[in-house]
Order: sequence, then structure tokens, then C-alpha cells
Amino acid sequence: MIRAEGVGVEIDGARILSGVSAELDQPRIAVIGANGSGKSTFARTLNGLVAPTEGRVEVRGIDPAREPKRARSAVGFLFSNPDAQILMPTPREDLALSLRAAGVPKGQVPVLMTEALARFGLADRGDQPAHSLSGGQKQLLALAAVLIREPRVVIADEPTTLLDLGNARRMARLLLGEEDGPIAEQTVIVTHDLDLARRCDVALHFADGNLVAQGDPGEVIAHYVREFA
Amino acid sequence: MIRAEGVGVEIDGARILSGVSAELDQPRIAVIGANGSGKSTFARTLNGLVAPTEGRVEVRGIDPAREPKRARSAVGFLFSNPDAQILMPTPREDLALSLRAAGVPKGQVPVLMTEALARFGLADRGDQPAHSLSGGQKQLLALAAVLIREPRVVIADEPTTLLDLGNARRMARLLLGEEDGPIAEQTVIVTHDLDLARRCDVALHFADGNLVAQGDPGEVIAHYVREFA
Amino acid sequence: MIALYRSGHSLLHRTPAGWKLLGLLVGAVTLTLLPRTVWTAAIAFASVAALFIVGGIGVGAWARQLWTLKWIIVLLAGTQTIFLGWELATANTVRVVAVVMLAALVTFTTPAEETIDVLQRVLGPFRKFGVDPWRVAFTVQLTIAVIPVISGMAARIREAQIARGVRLGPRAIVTLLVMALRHADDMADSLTSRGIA
Amino acid sequence: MSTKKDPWVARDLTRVAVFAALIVVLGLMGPIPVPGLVPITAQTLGVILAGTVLGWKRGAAAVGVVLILVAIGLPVLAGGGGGFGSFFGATGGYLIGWFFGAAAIGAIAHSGPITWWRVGLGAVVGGMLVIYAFGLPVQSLVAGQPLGVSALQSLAFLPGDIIKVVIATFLTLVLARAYPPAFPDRVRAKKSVPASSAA
Ligand SMILES: Nc1ncnc2c1ncn2[C@@H]1O[C@H](COP(=O)(O)OP(=O)(O)OP(=O)(O)O)[C@@H](O)[C@H]1O
Ligand SMILES: Nc1ncnc2c1ncn2[C@@H]1O[C@H](COP(=O)(O)OP(=O)(O)OP(=O)(O)O)[C@@H](O)[C@H]1O
Ligand SMILES: O=C(O)CCCC[C@@H]1SC[C@@H]2NC(=O)N[C@@H]21
Ligand SMILES: [Mg+2]
Ligand SMILES: [Mg+2]
Repeated sequence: MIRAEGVGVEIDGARILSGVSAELDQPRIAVIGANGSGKSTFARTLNGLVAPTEGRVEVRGIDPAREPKRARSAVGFLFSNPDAQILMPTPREDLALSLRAAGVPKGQVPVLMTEALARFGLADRGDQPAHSLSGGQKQLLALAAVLIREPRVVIADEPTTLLDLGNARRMARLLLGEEDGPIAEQTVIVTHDLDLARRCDVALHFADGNLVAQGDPGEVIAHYVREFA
Repeated sequence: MIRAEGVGVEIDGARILSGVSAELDQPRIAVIGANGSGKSTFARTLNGLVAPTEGRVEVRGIDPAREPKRARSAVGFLFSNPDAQILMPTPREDLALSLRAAGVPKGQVPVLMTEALARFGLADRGDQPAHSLSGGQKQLLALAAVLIREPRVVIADEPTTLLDLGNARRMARLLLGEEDGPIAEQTVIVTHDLDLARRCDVALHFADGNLVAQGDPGEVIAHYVREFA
Repeated sequence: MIALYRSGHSLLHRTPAGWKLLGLLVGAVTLTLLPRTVWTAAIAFASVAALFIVGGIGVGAWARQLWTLKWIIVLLAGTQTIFLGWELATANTVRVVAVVMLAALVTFTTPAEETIDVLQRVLGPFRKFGVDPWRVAFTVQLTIAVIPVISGMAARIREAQIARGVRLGPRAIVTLLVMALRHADDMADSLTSRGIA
Repeated sequence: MSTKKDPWVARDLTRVAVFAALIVVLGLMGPIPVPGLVPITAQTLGVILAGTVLGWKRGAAAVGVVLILVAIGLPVLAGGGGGFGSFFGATGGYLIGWFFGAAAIGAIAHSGPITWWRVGLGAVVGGMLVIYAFGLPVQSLVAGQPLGVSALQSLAFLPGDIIKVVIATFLTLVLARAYPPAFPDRVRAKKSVPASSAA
């Protein structure tokens, strides 16, 4: 369950979110809305990167503002720019970093790492410089680094930008759990790709820092599109 | 007319393009293909950012490899990341930079600038720090800086990534000349957005550094999509 | 970024990094204290060359390393000959070159990770002052990963200038700084989300 | 000047890393040959900027990371230099000087709101005086020559270093205008336009 109760955010005196309330128990949640409407800010409150200035958030029983450490191990976050997420010189080192942070015993690290690389088709690229991977491979590595910690909730902020049709489809299928089962108990996908949003179980529509609609993706999207007609 | 004759590109011993030949006189040209297939490299040869190692390119009678200066004033280039293109602290200064480079007399600079800002809805943002603009506004500013020099050909490399429905539509309409007439004699749009590609007059499909199909956008796109089915 | 380390199995490669660094320090100090004659300098130079053979580094790499020092050699030898006379100039220059070559040998035979391990141990006592050795090592790795990204940004900015027909000169560094700092903040979000720092 | 508690968060680590990388990338641009043997490099420009933008602790840390990269044998110095040899040669003292120089620059430039004179003063003191103060004695010790001779040799750096100080000061002030969040709140000039009105 992801719960927001009257969530408001103000940064440097600027109002970014106000009065956002929702109760979400669907496994796949889409977040849509215009540039600057507050989607990313809302997503960030869910793992404590941003603390609400009013109201409160609860993710799987955890309040990220109060227990940021616990929230971060329960909630994995995938960003849109893979370069900013790959923090170590090689894929293996990058995955090892995640495992270390998760407190996995040293002995298990190599096995889990090899498994994760194989799952995302990176088996023979573990030791090549990460920056020499293609855009699609980098984004898959970033997802691997998130999933290797087995988060209960995954949040993806525009995960398919810059990806080609094949890579975007693969990423979408993975996130939606259509490739080899659900990747987490709940997945939140912030996206401008309305076809991707349509395949979720529920959609939230943000405008000007407000949650203006939530419900069946088909209806919410239709309403959003109508604004621009 | 944009002409490529057996264009090949090799960088640091790696083959990136080979045997690309095309003759394009359509006003709106879409370029599609997988990540790493060579789309951006091809686009870069058109204004001399990359010189072909084999074959030759001709854009409106200019060979960009031989006359890079002339090519650059005739060909405007819009990159996908606006942050790399905005070179001055404020929108006004950034536009002034382009005007100065184009040799516009000092007296005319303010008028042209105000005009350009108004055209792209940035009239009251001319003096605010460019990096506090929203993603969509930045991309519009980057386009304004390209168009203010009145290039004969415009090349846009993934101009709608990260833009919301409204901004992406606006950018598409501007590039396709549906907003206030054609922005240039020819426009080349490199994109993963197949709906945008479909609205062009001709499409090129790259795969593994080769131009594998060109012609009617509907057919070329259908063929590209079929690969991933 | 290709490290200067050269893999091998020589005695020097097998010697723990800590010992090699200690040896380097002792060697450098000894050479500074030894009497300054052409002969001591020549012996030091020859000994280092011999160690290159022991380390299996080869004459080619030795010569290339020497060549990278050409400017220092010219500068030192030149001015010192004027002020101190040729004998002292030769002795001093050869001695400096010997120490630098010895240090290079340590670099050639020690993998980066081993040096980072030594560094973490050396930094241990500084914990009291708020220095976290693991964080230092981590930041070093982060830097290695981000060098190609920053150099890619520099390339994008160069291209944008060319495409726009403008030349900013050093002014373009501001754009690079802005992009780099924004990138740093994105990385920080990822770092925090992954529970690392 | 600095508050007692100054915990380093993720953002500090990544900014330090990014500035260290920036100093390396400025070195890749290649040394500029000048008449008088010793090539000048853009790397000291990066050292000065690390101080003026990040402040004394984080600026020095960024330089420290570069020095560690040198020590672990990466060719990160201008023209592909690197390895322990760089510390034991005649220019080794300058490298140590970079570290303390960046700290001095940061301390002076961030002693109040960013102004041209604070930044300029910091750049001259930290970017030239402090670096020379470490570089020259080590150079004369290592080379076994009188300090005067080393000073004479290093005259070759002077024109380049002055140019770099001026450029760095200019760049810092432009950055303060173009991207205020680059600097810690405490040294930012008064807010001109709220950065939030973007829609
Ligand atoms: N740290 C911050 N300081 C000031 N303003 C901010 C900050 N973060 C976000 N904003 C502003 O808050 C608004 C909402 O930002 P947010 O990133 O949540 O939008 P978004 O819906 O994700 O947009 P996009 O589709 O472009 O990603 C924007 O106007 C943005 O400029
Ligand atoms: N300067 C370079 N040096 C080496 N390889 C390069 C260089 N530029 C591009 N490449 C390689 O050439 C290939 C084609 O790159 P290009 O950027 O043209 O692809 P693209 O079709 O635009 O991909 P995307 O859809 O991801 O933007 C890629 O494999 C890329 O890694
Ligand atoms: O690259 C190295 O090995 C160290 C170079 C030290 C260069 C010093 S720093 C002060 C002075 N100004 C320069 O431009 N170069 C020297
Ligand atoms: Mg967003
Ligand atoms: Mg591309």
C-alpha cells in the first residue's frame, strides 16, 4: 500500500506540490502530467529524497520522512539518465556497491552479481568500462543495480526516454512484470509515454502541483489528452 | 537537396557508418533506427561536425567536409540535450550570441531578440537564469537560437525527449512547419517517436551503421516495427 | 582511462604495495642525503635501471618513461650548469631522474586497487578527524567512473559551439560547470536512493 | 566562518568527484606550449575553480582525489603524466601546493558573499602564492639548487598563471549568475529572480 495524506512540498519558498492524497494498492501505478507539474517531486517523496512540508506519505507501512534508511532499502528508484546512476567504473563493481550497501555477506556477492548480469543480458560485459555500454545496456544495468537489492517497491522516473523501440519495449515489459514476473510488490512509473501508462493498473494525473485525477488509466489518460486537443 | 554518396565513417578504428547513399529533396525527413545504429553520426555529417571517411555529403550544394563554415551557417543543428546548447547565462544573452555570430548589425539585435522570445513564449523570461527554465522552455530557447540565424536546413536530434505531451506537440508542430509555416527549406528529424516520424515526407531507417530502408514513412516505420514484433 | 600499471608476476609485482611504498620513501631520502657526486648519481641511476629489469618492465618502457622527463632534464641541467657548474648539474639532474624512475617503477608494478587499500589503511588513524577511509576510496572510484562522462560533456559543448558558429574560448567552461554540477546532483540522488551514502 | 557541524551528504561526495574529474579533463585538453620550456596547463584553472566554487574543504578534497588518482597510477596529469614519479620529481611540490592552494582559495573566496575581489584575492593567494610556497622549496630541495635559481626557473609560469587567475575569477562570477545553486547558500548573492517560477 502506498498512501499520501494531504502531501504538500515547498522548496525555497516555491510551492511545488499541494494537497496530494491517494491510497494505492494496485501493483502497477502510472504517473502522468505536464513538464513541471510535480511528478518527479511526488515520486521523490516516496523514498524520502524529498520530505513533504505538509501531510505525510506511507509506503508499505514506512514513513520515508521519518525512517529514510528503511524507506530506501524497501523502495528502489530508477532514474531516466543512466549515466548518473552508474557510479562505478565497471558493471560488476557497480552491482557490488549495491550489494555492499544492502549488507549482503561478501561470500554471496559474486554469485548474486553473476546472476543479475545474466538476467539482463550483460553476462559477458561485467568487466568492460561502464561508459562503453550502449544507452540501452546502461539503463538495464541501472535497473539491475536497483533490483539486486530486492526492493518491495520500485519507482521509475521516465525510464524509457532515449531508448529505442526494442530497448523501450524490453524495459517496459520488465517494469510491468511481463518478462519474468513482477519485479516488486508495487511499481510506480512516471512517464510521458502514454502507451506505457495505459498498461498500468491505475494512473495519477498531476497538474500544477496538484493531483487532479486518479483511477482507470484509460479514463485518466483520455482526460489528460483532451486538455491538449 | 540533401545528397549522400557512399558515405562511410570510421572513428578510432571503429566502423560507425558504411555505404550510406540517399538523395532527398523532400522538405521533412525523418531518421529512425535502434540505439547505436548511426543516426546521430549521419546527422552530424550533414553540418560537418563529423567528416565522412569515405564518400561525400552535399547539403544545398555545399560539401560540409570542404566548406564547414558555409555549411554551418546554412545548416542549423538542434541537439537533444538543451543544457549543452545554452551557452550563456540568460536567454537574451544566449540569443545575442547567435546574432553576433551571424553578423547581424548591433542596432537590430534587440528587436530580433524580442521577436524571437515572443515567438517561443519566452517573452517575460529573457533575463532569468537560463537554467531555471523548465525542460520544455529550454528546448524552445535552443530552437530559437538555431532559427534566429535563419538556416536553410534544420537538423534536430531527438528534439522531443523529456518533453510532455503539450511541449512535444508544440515542438513537433514547429519543426514540421505546422505552426507558422516551414522553419527552413528542409528539416531533418532524428527521433524514436514514431508518430512524429510518420508525419514527415520521407523516412530513413538505419541499422548497424547502414541505411537499410528509405521511402514513404508509413512503410519504412511498419518495417522497423515488424523487426521487434 | 588506462592505468599505467603493467601486469606481471615478477618479484616486484609480488611484493606487497605497502613495502614498495616504504622502499620508495627510503630510497628517495637516501639519495637526497648521499654525497652529490657524479658517481653516486650514476650508481643510483644504474640500480634503478636494474630494478626495471627485475620488475620485467623492459627497456622500451624504461626509455619511454625517461623521455617523459625530457623537459625537467633540460630545465634542470640547463639552469644548473649556468649557476652551479656542469659536475654538480649532472649529479643533481641524474639523481632526480633516478628517484622519479624509481617511483614510476612502483606505479608500473602495483595495481590501482592495492594502492587504494594501502591508502585506506594509512587513512585509518584520521578517523578521529572525521575522515572516513571507505568514503575516500569510494569518491576516487566515483571520479574514475565520471571522467568519461565529463569529457563527453566537454565534447557536446564543443559541438554545440561549432554548430552555432560561435567560439567562446574559456567562457565555455561555465557551461561545462553547470552541466557537471547538475550531473553531480543527479548522481547524488541515485547514491542516496541506493542507500550508499 | 564554517558552522561547527558540517556533515558531508551524498551531494558533497558527487560534487567533489565531478570537480576532480573536471580537473582531469582540463588536463586532457593538452598543455599549451609557451616559449621558455615549461608548458602551462589548464589544470591549475580547475584547481582554482574547485576552491572558488566548492569552498575550502570540498575544494581541497577534489584536488586531493586528483592527487590520489596520480598516486594510483592513472595518467591524469596534463600530457598523460601520472604515477608516483610525479610526486618525487622537481614539480612534486607544486602538486602538494594545489591541495593547500585550493583550500586557501576556498577559505578566502567564501569568506562572505561571492564578489569579484574576494574571488580574485583568493585566486591570487591560493592559486599562485600558496602553490609557489610549496613548489619552490621542494623544487630547490629535490634539484639541489638555491631557491633563487628555482624562482628564476618558475618565472616561466608567471604569465600563464596570471592569465588563469583572471579567467578563473571571471568564470566564477559568470557561474554565480548563470547557476546560483552551484554555490553554498551562505555565499550566494541576494536572490534576483526566484528560480521556481518555471512552469
Ligand atoms: N529543488 C528545487 N528547487 C526549486 N524548484 C524546484 C526544485 N525541484 C523542482 N522544482 C520545480 O518544481 C516544479 C515541479 O518539478 P518536477 O521535477 O516535480 O516536475 P515534473 O512533473 O517531474 O516535470 P518533468 O515532466 O519535466 O520531469 C518545477 O517547476 C521545478 O522547476
Ligand atoms: N566519437 C565516437 N567514438 C567512438 N565511437 C563512437 C563515437 N560516436 C559514436 N560512436 C559509436 O557509434 C555508434 C553509433 O552512434 P550514434 O550516436 O550515431 O547512434 P544513434 O543511432 O544516434 O543512437 P541513439 O539512438 O542511442 O542516439 C555507437 O555504437 C556509438 O557508440
Ligand atoms: O603536471 C605536473 O606534473 C605538475 C605540474 C605543476 C605545474 C605548476 S603548478 C604552478 C605552475 N603553473 C603552471 O602552469 N605550472 C606550474
Ligand atoms: Mg520529472
Ligand atoms: Mg543519437
